[in-house]
Amino acid sequence: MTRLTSPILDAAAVRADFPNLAERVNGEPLVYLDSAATSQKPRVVLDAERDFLTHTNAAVHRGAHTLAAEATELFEDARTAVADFVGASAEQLVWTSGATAGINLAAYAIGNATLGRGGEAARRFALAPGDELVITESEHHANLIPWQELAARTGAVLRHIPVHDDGTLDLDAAASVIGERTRVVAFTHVSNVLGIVNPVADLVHLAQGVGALTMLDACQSAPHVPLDLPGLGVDLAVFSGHKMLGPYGIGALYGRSDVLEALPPFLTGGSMITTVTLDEAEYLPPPQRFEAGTQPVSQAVALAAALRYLDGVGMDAVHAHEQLLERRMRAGLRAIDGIRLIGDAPDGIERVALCAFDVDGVHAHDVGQFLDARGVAVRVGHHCAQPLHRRFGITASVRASAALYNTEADIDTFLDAVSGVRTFFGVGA
Amino acid sequence: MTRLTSPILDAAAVRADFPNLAERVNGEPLVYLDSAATSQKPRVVLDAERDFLTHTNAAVHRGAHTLAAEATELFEDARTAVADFVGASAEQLVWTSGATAGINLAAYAIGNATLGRGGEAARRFALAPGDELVITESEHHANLIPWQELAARTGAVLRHIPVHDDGTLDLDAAASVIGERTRVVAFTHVSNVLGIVNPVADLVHLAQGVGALTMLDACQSAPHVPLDLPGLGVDLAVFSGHKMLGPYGIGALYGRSDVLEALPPFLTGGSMITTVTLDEAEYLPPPQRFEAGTQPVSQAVALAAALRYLDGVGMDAVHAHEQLLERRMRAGLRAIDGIRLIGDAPDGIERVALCAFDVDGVHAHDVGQFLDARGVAVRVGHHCAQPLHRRFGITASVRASAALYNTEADIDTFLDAVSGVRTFFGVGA
Amino acid sequence: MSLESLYQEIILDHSKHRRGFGLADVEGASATSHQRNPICGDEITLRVRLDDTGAVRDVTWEGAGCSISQASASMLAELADGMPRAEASVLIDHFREALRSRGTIALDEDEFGDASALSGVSKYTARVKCAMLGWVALEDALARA
Amino acid sequence: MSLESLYQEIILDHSKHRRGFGLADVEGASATSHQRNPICGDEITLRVRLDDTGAVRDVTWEGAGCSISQASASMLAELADGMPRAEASVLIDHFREALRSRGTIALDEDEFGDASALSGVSKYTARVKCAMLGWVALEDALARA
Ligand SMILES: Cc1ncc(COP(=O)(O)O)c(C=O)c1O
Ligand SMILES: Cc1ncc(COP(=O)(O)O)c(C=O)c1O
Repeated sequence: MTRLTSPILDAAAVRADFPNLAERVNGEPLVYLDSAATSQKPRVVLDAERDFLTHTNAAVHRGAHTLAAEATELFEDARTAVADFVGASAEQLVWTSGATAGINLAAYAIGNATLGRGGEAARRFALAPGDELVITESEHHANLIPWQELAARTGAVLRHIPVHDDGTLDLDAAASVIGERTRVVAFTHVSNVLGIVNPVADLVHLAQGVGALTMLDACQSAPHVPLDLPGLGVDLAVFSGHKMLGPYGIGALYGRSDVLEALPPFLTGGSMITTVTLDEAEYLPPPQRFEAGTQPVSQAVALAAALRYLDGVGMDAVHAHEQLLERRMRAGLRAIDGIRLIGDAPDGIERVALCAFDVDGVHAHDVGQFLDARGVAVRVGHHCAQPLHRRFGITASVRASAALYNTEADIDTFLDAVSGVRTFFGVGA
Repeated sequence: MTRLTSPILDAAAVRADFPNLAERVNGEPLVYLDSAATSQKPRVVLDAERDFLTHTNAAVHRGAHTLAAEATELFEDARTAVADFVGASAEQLVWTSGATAGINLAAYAIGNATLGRGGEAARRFALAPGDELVITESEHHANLIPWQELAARTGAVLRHIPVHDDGTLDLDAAASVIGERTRVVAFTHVSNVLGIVNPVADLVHLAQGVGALTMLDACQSAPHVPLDLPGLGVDLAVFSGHKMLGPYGIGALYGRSDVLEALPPFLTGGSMITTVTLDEAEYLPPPQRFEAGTQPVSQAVALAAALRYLDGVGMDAVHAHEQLLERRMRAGLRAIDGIRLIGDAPDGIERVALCAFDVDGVHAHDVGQFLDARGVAVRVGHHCAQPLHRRFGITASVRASAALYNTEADIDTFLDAVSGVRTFFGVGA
Repeated sequence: MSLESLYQEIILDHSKHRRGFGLADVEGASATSHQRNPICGDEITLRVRLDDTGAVRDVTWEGAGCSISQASASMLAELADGMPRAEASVLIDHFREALRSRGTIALDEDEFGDASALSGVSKYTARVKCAMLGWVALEDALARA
Repeated sequence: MSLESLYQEIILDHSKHRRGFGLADVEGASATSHQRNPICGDEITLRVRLDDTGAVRDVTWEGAGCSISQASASMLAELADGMPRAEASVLIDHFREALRSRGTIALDEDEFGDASALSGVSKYTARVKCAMLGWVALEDALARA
């Protein structure tokens, strides 16, 4: 594992830890700029999972035998490590299969409270017809549709905070959208299309002012900026392991203790109960109350390894390095004819290293194909943010997103390729 | 990989494919008899996942780039392979994070239909107060609590089919419990405590007679008997990857096409929609409609490898081998003083190689500890089946469960250890 | 495979000078179909008229999409004109079969005309849906006509 | 660690001849606590009386469980009798600390008497809850008294 003390990391050394980055694509060295979709995984993560599976594999929490006890310890240590990474304590961290599952957990638990589940304690979450759920115009479908469905099931109304032309949130609008009837404010920390870090403190302040619950989608911030979820003051937050160097199939829901204590369960089944009769069940306290059935045990252990790796590199160094990449990428794109950046907020706005853009006269799909032929992997399409694309008058865009293992040379290869697109497709000059 | 054509498999050769089985526990060679909780994984499964992660890793279904296209192909090939294994077609197979998630999917989708979601097509699933959901007394909590909660949310009534003293289902009772108002009959193919194969055809017949939906919990049958889910005639079925040589964090829901077509979605988010506005979403057809967010891609690929491995050995050979182990284990336990087998149905009843038992005068936890000291890993406790344990007048039992990689020598080591328990704890003779 | 063999000159040309582009009046049309590709958000609306002999006439369409989908619809509009309905159905089946063949079946120039340049698409599984979009729309429209 | 050092003679003895077993009448009792271990389904109900000086008296209990949990409750009933309330609380804290130490802190025989035989349990993380069950019940009962 690479450990550096310098604030700027040694990307070449980091790269060597990621076997996949040595691949060639279409005969060209892979330039992977699709980390916002899913990150590559360092060898220590692959090793952690394999070690677990070959030496300790056993079902956790339910065995007297040695393997089961060892597996349980590794699993619970992983919980502490992941909680630590976001500044939380282990009881505040619920394993989920990913961010999408975490947001659905919250939305369905509120729906269950509305149907009278969870007793007295859960009553504070129950929605009445006409109550309002607030999201932003820049949400990923994962932080939009679960709230649409919750609204449709309960008679609540879904409202949204618009974004300015430069991609920043319209805080004046937010102050009027969030009001008396607002019960939930769900918003992303960083949009997966705009790359802009949203003003969490302002939104939390507005939400708390009306007693609304806050849900933060930290998918695109957790891998890139040092996070302190309790410090941000949100009630709930989610992130996905596969976007932060970890495995697929695992993520987490963070919750303030009093909120988790009061929320009724969502998924039900084994390992989350105390007493079960054929007629009813009593539930364990959080986090177990929300973890029904066999958990992604080896993935938890591997995710912990991923976050230890990130901590080893240092999140400050990761952040500083990615800021360099961000500036280089954005400046380079601005300089290419026919490129329109989506939500190109003025310099000085905090961002992650992610740019979505439109190439005048060339469809995003064709741009992606052209870049792929040069070994450059980017994402094209609506990136699960159709409303935001519609807001900017397009149906699809090209998105390049970097991570700690990208180099300035990667950015240059990418920019060079982009500058050839319009010529190849015979548009422009 | 081991390929055999003989009907009886070569357990020693199979064992060599499972690195974990070479472990020593407390200085003794590991005798792993806890496969009903989670199975060990052959090297080909670990390799398949690692290969994917080091060579092809990319987000599926949404990329124009080469890696993403390759990943998508492997992912969809895996779906076909897993569907094949249970006799289904790819469109009938929905990925879930495990069996628990699959049963919750069904219960919540029905709940959503009850709340008016899913339009006209879904109306057939909507429950009215007083409608009945039927389960059996031998269900795992995973196939019990989701139905309790659905009943509590909708005003439906949960009823159950009792088991006889010998563990077999009371089919006379079933015929009277399943009636006019029955809307769902959810039952396990094989109980994880009794090991008895339930009469699926009889239950399906009763359910179809009253137009009720059937849900089969195939967790404990899928790894052990050749399965043809469409042939069994059930509407829905679930199983978990980690119990059938595959990874944690993946499982599947099988559904008859007409049922999946009509069911409203459960989890919502990315990749399961066609058009999304801020106000509403249109959903894709099955299976995608039920697969919100990033799927457990590498796990899907690895699960397919696990099932190809099982097919390579041959499910008939697996079944025949495990039948031998079953008979040896049961006969051996019957011969030991002070052992009471839970649900010891007469010989001739079809079973898997699993025995749960009570040791007179020694608590299950102590039995487990004693066996562990001899390297024998079994499970102790209620095995997520509290109602069934209560039915037999106990709170906990010891459970030994075998898989294709166990040998007759494993069974003998286990039996020898069990026969020393009561002497060690100073009870009995 | 090289990018140039995917994006042949003739494809880029059709994508810029789209034959049949601009939806004909609904009056006189036999059927219309709307199709979309949920992955990239591309959409097409295609309209067709069947003449007295049952032959395909006036294939017109509108929509936004990548150059492959636009070129493919344009080529189809040209190719299908005047074709007996049954022949058009067979054509669509053959096209689908070739595109799903992962590069093992080429599109015959005699049968497919300009559209035979789309053979290369079948090696790019992620792009097959783009090339199929207009063809699926015609298939659907014929089924409704 | 050998099985014999976990299941010492004295533990097996206490698990069979359980001191304080059989719940005293609720009359005269200062507090009762019910605890359970969701993992194995074990349960205990423990009752305690505080005398005029505030000392722990008549620790009685009922419940089913493994030999570790039964022996541990039995040892506690014997040990706590007559102890000033504050001292009992400290005792429980020390016990918890040692049991959670994964074998690094032994239970002192002077302080814990027979219960010091439970030191070995701390190496078996899955069994710590069994040994703690009665002690958590006493802690809870004292908090309610
Ligand atoms: C019969 C049965 N059903 C359901 C489950 C739940 O499976 P999982 O925990 O993998 O979701 C299990 C295993 O724990 C089981 O044995
Ligand atoms: C901002 C944001 N939220 C939510 C998600 C959903 O995460 P997952 O698909 O891992 O559940 C993603 C990624 O796809 C994302 O970028």
